[in-house]
Amino acid sequence: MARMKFLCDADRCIECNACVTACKNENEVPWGINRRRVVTINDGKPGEKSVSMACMHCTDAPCQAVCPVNCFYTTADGVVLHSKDLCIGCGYCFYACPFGAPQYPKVGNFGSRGKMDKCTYCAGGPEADGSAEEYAKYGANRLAEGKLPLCAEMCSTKSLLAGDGEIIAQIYKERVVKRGYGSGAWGWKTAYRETIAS
Amino acid sequence: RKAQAGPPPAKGAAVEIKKSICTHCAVGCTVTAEVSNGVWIGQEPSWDSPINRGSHCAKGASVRELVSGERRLKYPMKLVNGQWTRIKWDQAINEIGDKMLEIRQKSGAESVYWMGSAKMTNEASYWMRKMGAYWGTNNTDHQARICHSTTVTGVANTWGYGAMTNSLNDMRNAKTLIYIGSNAAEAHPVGMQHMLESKELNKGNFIVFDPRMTRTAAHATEYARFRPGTDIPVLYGMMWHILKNGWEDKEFIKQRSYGFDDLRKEVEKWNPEECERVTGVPGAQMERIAKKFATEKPATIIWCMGQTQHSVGTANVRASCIALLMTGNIGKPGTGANILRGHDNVQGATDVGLDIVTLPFYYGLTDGAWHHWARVWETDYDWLVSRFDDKKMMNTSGIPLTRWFDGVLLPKDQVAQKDNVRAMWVQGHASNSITRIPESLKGLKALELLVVADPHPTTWASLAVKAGRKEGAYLLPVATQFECKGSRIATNRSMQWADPVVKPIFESKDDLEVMYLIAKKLGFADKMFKNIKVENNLPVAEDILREINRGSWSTGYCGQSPERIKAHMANQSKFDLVTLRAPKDLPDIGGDYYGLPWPCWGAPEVRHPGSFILYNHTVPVMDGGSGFRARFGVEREEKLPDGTTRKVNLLADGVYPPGSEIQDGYPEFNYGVLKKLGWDKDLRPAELEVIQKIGGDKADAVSWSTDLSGGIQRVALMHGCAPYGNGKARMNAWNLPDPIPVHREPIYTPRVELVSKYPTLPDAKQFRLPNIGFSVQKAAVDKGIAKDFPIILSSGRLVEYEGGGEETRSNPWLAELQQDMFIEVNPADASSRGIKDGAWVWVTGAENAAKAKVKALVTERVGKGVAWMPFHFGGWFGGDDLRANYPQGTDPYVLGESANTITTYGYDPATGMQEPKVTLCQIKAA
Amino acid sequence: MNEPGLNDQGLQEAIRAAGGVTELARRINIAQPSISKWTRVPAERVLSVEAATGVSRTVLRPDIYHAPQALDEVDAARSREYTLLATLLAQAPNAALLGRLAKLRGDTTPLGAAHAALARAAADAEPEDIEREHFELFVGVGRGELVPYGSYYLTGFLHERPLARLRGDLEALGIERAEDQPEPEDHAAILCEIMAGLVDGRFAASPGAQHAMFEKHLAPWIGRFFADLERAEAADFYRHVAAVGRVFIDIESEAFALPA
Amino acid sequence: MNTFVARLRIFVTAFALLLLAVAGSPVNAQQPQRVDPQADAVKEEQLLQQLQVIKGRGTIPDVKSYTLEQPAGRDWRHFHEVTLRWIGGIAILGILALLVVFYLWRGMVRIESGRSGRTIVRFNAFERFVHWMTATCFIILALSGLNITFGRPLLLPLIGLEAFSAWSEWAKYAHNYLSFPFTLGVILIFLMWIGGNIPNRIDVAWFTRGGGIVGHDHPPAYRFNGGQKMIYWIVVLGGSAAAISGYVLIFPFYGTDVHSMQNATMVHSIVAMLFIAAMLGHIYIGTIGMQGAFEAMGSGTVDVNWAKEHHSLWLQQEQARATGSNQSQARPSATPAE
Ligand SMILES: Nc1nc2c(c(=O)[nH]1)N[C@H]1C(S)=C(S)[C@@H](COP(=O)(O)OP(=O)(O)OC[C@H]3O[C@@H](n4cnc5c(=O)[nH]c(N)nc54)[C@H](O)[C@@H]3O)O[C@H]1N2
Ligand SMILES: Nc1nc2c(c(=O)[nH]1)N[C@H]1C(S)=C(S)[C@@H](COP(=O)(O)OP(=O)(O)OC[C@H]3O[C@@H](n4cnc5c(=O)[nH]c(N)nc54)[C@H](O)[C@@H]3O)O[C@H]1N2
Ligand code: HEM
Ligand code: HEM
Ligand code: SF4
Ligand code: SF4
Ligand code: SF4
Ligand code: SF4
Ligand code: SF4
Ligand SMILES: [Mo]
Repeated sequence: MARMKFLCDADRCIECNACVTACKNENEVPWGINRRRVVTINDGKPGEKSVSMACMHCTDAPCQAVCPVNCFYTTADGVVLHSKDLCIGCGYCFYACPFGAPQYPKVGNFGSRGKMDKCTYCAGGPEADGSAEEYAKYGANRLAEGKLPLCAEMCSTKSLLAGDGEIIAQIYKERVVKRGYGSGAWGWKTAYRETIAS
Repeated sequence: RKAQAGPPPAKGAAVEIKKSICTHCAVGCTVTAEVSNGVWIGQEPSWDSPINRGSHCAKGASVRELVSGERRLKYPMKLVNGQWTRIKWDQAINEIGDKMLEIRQKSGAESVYWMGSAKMTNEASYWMRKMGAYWGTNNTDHQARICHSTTVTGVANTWGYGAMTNSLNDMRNAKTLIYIGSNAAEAHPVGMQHMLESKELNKGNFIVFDPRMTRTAAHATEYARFRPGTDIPVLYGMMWHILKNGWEDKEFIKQRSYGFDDLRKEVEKWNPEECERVTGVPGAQMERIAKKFATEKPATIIWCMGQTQHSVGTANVRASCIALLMTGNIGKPGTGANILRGHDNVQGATDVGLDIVTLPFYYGLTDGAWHHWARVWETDYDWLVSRFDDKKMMNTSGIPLTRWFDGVLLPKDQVAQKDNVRAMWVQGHASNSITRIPESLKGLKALELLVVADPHPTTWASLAVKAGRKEGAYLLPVATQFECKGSRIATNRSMQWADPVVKPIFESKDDLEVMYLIAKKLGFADKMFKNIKVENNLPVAEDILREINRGSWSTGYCGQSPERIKAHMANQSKFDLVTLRAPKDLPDIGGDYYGLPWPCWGAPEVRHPGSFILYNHTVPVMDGGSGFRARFGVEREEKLPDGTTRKVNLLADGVYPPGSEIQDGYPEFNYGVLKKLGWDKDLRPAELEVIQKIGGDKADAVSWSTDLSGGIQRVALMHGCAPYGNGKARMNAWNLPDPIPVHREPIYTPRVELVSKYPTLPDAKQFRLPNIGFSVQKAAVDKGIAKDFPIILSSGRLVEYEGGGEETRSNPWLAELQQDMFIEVNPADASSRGIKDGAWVWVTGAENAAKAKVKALVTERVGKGVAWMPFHFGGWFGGDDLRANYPQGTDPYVLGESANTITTYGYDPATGMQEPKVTLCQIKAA
Repeated sequence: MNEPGLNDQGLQEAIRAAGGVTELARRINIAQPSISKWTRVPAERVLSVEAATGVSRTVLRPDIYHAPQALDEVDAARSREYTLLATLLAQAPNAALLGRLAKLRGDTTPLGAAHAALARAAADAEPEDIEREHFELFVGVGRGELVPYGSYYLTGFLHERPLARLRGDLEALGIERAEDQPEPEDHAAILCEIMAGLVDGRFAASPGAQHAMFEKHLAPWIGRFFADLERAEAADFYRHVAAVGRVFIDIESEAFALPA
Repeated sequence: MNTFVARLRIFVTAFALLLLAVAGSPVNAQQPQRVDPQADAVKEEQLLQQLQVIKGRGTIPDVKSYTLEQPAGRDWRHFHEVTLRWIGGIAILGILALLVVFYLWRGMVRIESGRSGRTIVRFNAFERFVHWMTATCFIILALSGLNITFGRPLLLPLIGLEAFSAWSEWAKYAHNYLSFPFTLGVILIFLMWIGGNIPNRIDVAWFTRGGGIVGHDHPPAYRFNGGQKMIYWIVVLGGSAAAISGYVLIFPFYGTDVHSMQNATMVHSIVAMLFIAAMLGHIYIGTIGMQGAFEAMGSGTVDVNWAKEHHSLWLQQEQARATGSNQSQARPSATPAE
């Protein structure tokens, strides 16, 4: 089975936010919830780099490990999903997540932050694939339709790659060889505990 | 707000796929829409498009919201006693029409200003130009004025056409890319895909000149910062090294360019010391860049607003062209002037002549051109004459939209038309995109009638109320391009056809329908729509494109029939990524370049494939090759210093496209030339008949561009020749204010000591109005403005927002990403003023005591002494939040000060371009 | 000679209304003898007879046009309620309608109380004020204070998936939108009108249709909409309309929730 | 709106980065040095090694989102999943084991001289109310808190996902809302009993003599003996620590970033575990550990003999005062230590 991963080639990312907007559009993610975001390091200075980040769907996911109610599950594709029915909005996954992926609908105070929301790799949730309930809670289930995440598919510069880990690693490696530089597959070491030799 | 979204359509429910084109920039990305029961429910990547290959930027990824968002104008509105009131379409059209006719009666036809849009289809913008002609005025303009008017004028005057010579896809072939005045990463993001891949595949040089370390510069292999407004010295500084080291392409210069010696004299003034003194770029860096540009070929120059939006814009772009000519970097793959256009159809709207200086397709404002169009329109020429206040006005350029309010406000005797502008019809243009907003407010108040036909009420509505208007303003809901069909031209001159994704929402109407209704009301619809089928008030776009095909010989839109273009859209995947060409053996599209990039010569039946690269004399004309357009005559008489004259050949010198039967330069074709060559025998009788009918007793003068039969073009092509001739490009464009580009300090410059050496041009009358740039510059120096306003202010784009921003700031997905208007300030300037990052500051401008309250973004992106603002914001004025002024519920999510509240006087003498890229300001902590 | 259709009530009624067989024949432009041969109003003549006499088709031929007959009192009331809401949401009431509203009678049930309040409000209201109020609430320049569309309530956007689903369902029911109707079908008024039609049988549909329509397209949001309307800043007269709507929708929800 | 709030911090980071990545950069627009952004580019590896966390700038107002990577999340996870469970397990199970062993060895500490039948008021109604309010809250807080730490391995397998999630949600609400009365209780306890709980030399003696629990000695004590003072201070200090760290958790990201949040949970949970352990000891003595003790908080009165054995000095004071004011029974006093 394919092991789905994300790879953001920071030498290509131009902070155009297409990935962010595509996600909003596809999943109708409300204002204030940012399943994906772009962070620019060294903004405005030589060495500026932008990286698009969402849930990386970690191997041995920290969020999954710390969730007190065990609402996460990892699919056969390696996608880390969760059940909003079970989530109690405690915020622990956010503390554990190395990438700041989990999002909460409420500003967060003692009442509740509401049900955690995060990137689903466009793979919906525990409800029946393609059902109205699934869409309402988690957004689209593109994976079930044989499509890949829209954020990566629409990336303006093909910086953001999604798909089987081995394939996208291969694409990245070829790029690095061809152009002769590469600042790293951002997040891979932390998320998948592996580096792409370049 | 609760977002409990609807599910995907039920399994088995029909989902249709419709293709349209993104409306937010000229890259021309295909948008693939999923439609269920007439509702646009999703966007999918457009893998087949060779332009975007599935990609979008933030704006393109959000376009579905344009029809699902709640902040569109839904019904016609009228300002009644200061309150917006809903009215019916009939009433609106009737009242507007009556008022216009009344103004026409009183003040003449020229008093109605028609401001159109680069966001409309070719068909609609063409129709709007035609509207001006039938109403009787050349006061018809659109965004190109404030965008690439200087490019169009400067570049066309260099080698023939004022358009991007190559294409985004072709940039993949380049070894060296020089960006000067383009921030493609934010303004043409999907274009960056091709550019970055070029850099990767060719291990290319990616060189960025920009006052700011832009997001494009972040990917550069070399970045050079320079002072805004000094492009010419930068380019000359580069050329200085080229000439000094003999890196120029001598053969190319000799064979294909004119005026090199004049140029050399100017370049020699820009030794490294002077160049660094004026621009700030060190000599060593300049030399390094010059070497790469001239020796690591193919090389291309990419530019956009950084060069064009200046009082020296035309000269700027000419200097870039000259650099290309000097190094032979034009007319081949991987080279060229990669001029990135702005709006999704700004190239098309320019071509179709929605403009103050031409008729459609660059036919100038001359009797001959009017006769040509009268023939195409099958409208009596004399009737057209009768529509104008005066026959002379017919051949007089109109008022540039940059100065519409000067047309309203200046004393009548300074406005060279019967009366001031009294009414404005604005169809698809923002108000906050035009400089000097404090003065435009006065204009808004003084107008008798303001009509805004737009999907979003635009800042016009709020500013009109702010200006104190209580009556006489109408808002008409127009459909976006996703609800219309028609063709649009991307930056690379490719034409693409869009089908409506959904029907116009609520009471909004297609642009063409609106024009039909008003034309009918104004009483000339029957004449104007003579050859156009109108279904249910909606003119048929295909018919209009066919009319365009019939008249647009000069620019080669003649081959782009609706059928061919639609076939391209249907077979997008067949076109090659790098050459944009379809395999020869395919039916319908075989051998065509994607979108038939113009010129696409001859009638559609000729099956010219379009011109992928302009002026490429290495491929046959029938494969899109050609020399430079022989536009400026056959030879020129030059005065020599000793008082004598000599004749210089302006035709290409021994170079010609393969397969050409004339193996040298040649002039443009007309019937007379054909006869001389003996090729007139190849004309078909029917063609000959048309030529004779057009020419009458002067049939010899009927040319490739006026021959409605297309015979002359067909015959030229048959013999392997380009209809427009094979000429030289001009380094010296003797008809422009500065024939050889000359550095001139911006009107408002902090380097006052340079003004005496590099002053702006003297005051003059241009486009019916006085241009007093020189006086303004002098006054600024005399009054020491630069002491009180020491910081250079520039402006430009953010990737998330587009233009005046009313569409994109009304889109929650985009608005969330940029919630505050800001100004980029260098840390040194910030700390000396006690300004903290994120704090509010007051920005004050050099004119009108203008002030704006914005947030400071302290960053080294800008150099010391330079500040930069995005110009997409509106809805605040001088620190006041105008949200309450907006008609309820139409206020965009995000409002903010408009950069153009601060921008100042300054107009390019050749085009009337405004000057938003350099002015002076002061910044204070608020 | 026999009186025609002696034992057919519908025909008798028509004849009486017209004032005799001759007159009826004249009015519908056929020969008198033909009518004399009728045992009942033939199917192809029902509509013209209805038009000529004002006698309802359901009286003329209850065997073909049976809807109202099947309509029990409760359904008739429901249909009226929906129609009332649809009318008031679609446009501001004119003076005549206001007059009729003012005569609405209430009782002690919550719905009755809401009706009574509405009647009082109608009695006090000026048509011009309500016109303005309606404009501010639902129309506005770009939008009114409220955006009364299902898509908007459910997704934050207009013209969204819920509308697509609604259109799908309407198509299945054979309900079309009128040509000159620019509003999307998920407008609260249109949904109420559709419900009215489904309840009173104007739109022929399977018995489950109204339940399905309600659950799928109204229940998820219309309660919230009425609540918003009740609180809306511009609402004055419409506050009372909202109260009627809210109470009525509650009743509907409960009723639909009962096992059928 | 607060997009810019985090910029300062980012600047610090960015500035550090700049020092690492490039040697000085142009400040003057007119005189830029050569910059090749590509050559100067930062690499992920480099940043992670040097800064442990990668931060940048973003455009949305959520400043948290400007942190690109914080691998520390993994360490925190380890703390939470492993370290904390060990700490909690050892502390709680350890103390329980100790208590069992102790009980088996020592049994209940009896009133050696038997009940006198005479009682004396030890805690008035208000004091008892405060105690029990605090105690009840504490127990619920502890259970609901422990549920977060241990519920998933211990309880979830027994009751299943749905039921556990529902229960946990309630537990969370309980934990969140009861924190307020609990905190109030801690404050009141602090104020009410601070007088009798300043440690002094008698406590030293009390401890050296085994506190009367280990042996059969009865070291003298005022109203609160050394052990009780310990409990008092554990409650006051531990309660404050739990409350402060707890409120940081309840109001997340008000002036805190993900690191402070992680630290807060770590402090909170360690304090909680030790606190629970200590309180188990307290509860033990207050119930089966010592005869007659519970009454002090139950009815509020204690047997005089009990008082004599455990709080001899206090009893003397009370009796002196009672005689002074001519009352047979000591009056309820909120300030008993005078
Ligand atoms: N996201 C987005 N994309 C757009 C648009 C939009 O509104 N939003 N608009 C479209 C349109 S209409 C256009 S015209 C294009 C414009 O696209 P661009 O021209 O690329 O965009 P700008 O940001 O206006 O300006 C480009 C650069 O010019 C630099 N500059 C400032 N002053 C000078 C100067 O004196 N000389 C030089 N050489 N450079 C200078 C600025 O620092 C800026 O980085 O973008 C198109 N694409
Ligand atoms: N300070 C400063 N000012 C600038 C610039 C700058 O860099 N700095 N850049 C300049 C440039 S290059 C440009 S091009 C302009 C851009 O500025 P504008 O072109 O004036 O701004 P837009 O917001 O793109 O305006 C387009 C309008 O068309 C409407 N519209 C969209 N689709 C359609 C349609 O199908 N039909 C009709 N009728 N209307 C439609 C939109 O709702 C919008 O109101 O700004 C210029 N102003
Ligand atoms: C079921 C559980 C508990 C029982 C049976 C219990 C019992 C007692 C008793 C009997 C006393 C009086 C001791 C004396 O006479 O001095 C006491 C005192 C006290 N209790 Fe508790 N208690 C319990 C839980 C708690 C909790 C959870 C807290 C705080 C979080 C707490 C805090 C205190 C304090 C501060 C004192 C005063 C100091 C002391 O006497 O040790 N108690 N408790
Ligand atoms: C006084 C105020 C207190 C506040 C505001 C507070 C708040 C919190 C919060 C917000 C959490 C995070 C869990 C969640 O959101 O579901 C938490 C966890 C926890 N609390 Fe408290 N709490 C308080 C007191 C206590 C006390 C007194 C105890 C123990 C007796 C306690 C024990 C725990 C435990 C064990 C956890 C789980 C820690 C973990 O597994 O990481 N809390 N508390
Ligand atoms: S990125 Fe964060 S949320 Fe996603 S799997 Fe990893 S730890 Fe979990
Ligand atoms: S917020 Fe929800 S998903 Fe995250 S750890 Fe808590 S319960 Fe699990
Ligand atoms: S994979 Fe899907 S859900 Fe995740 S960020 Fe991309 S678009 Fe959003
Ligand atoms: S779409 Fe691609 S290039 Fe644009 S921000 Fe996202 S990852 Fe970067
Ligand atoms: S705005 Fe330009 S680059 Fe972005 S999707 Fe649209 S056409 Fe493509
Ligand atoms: Mo533009």
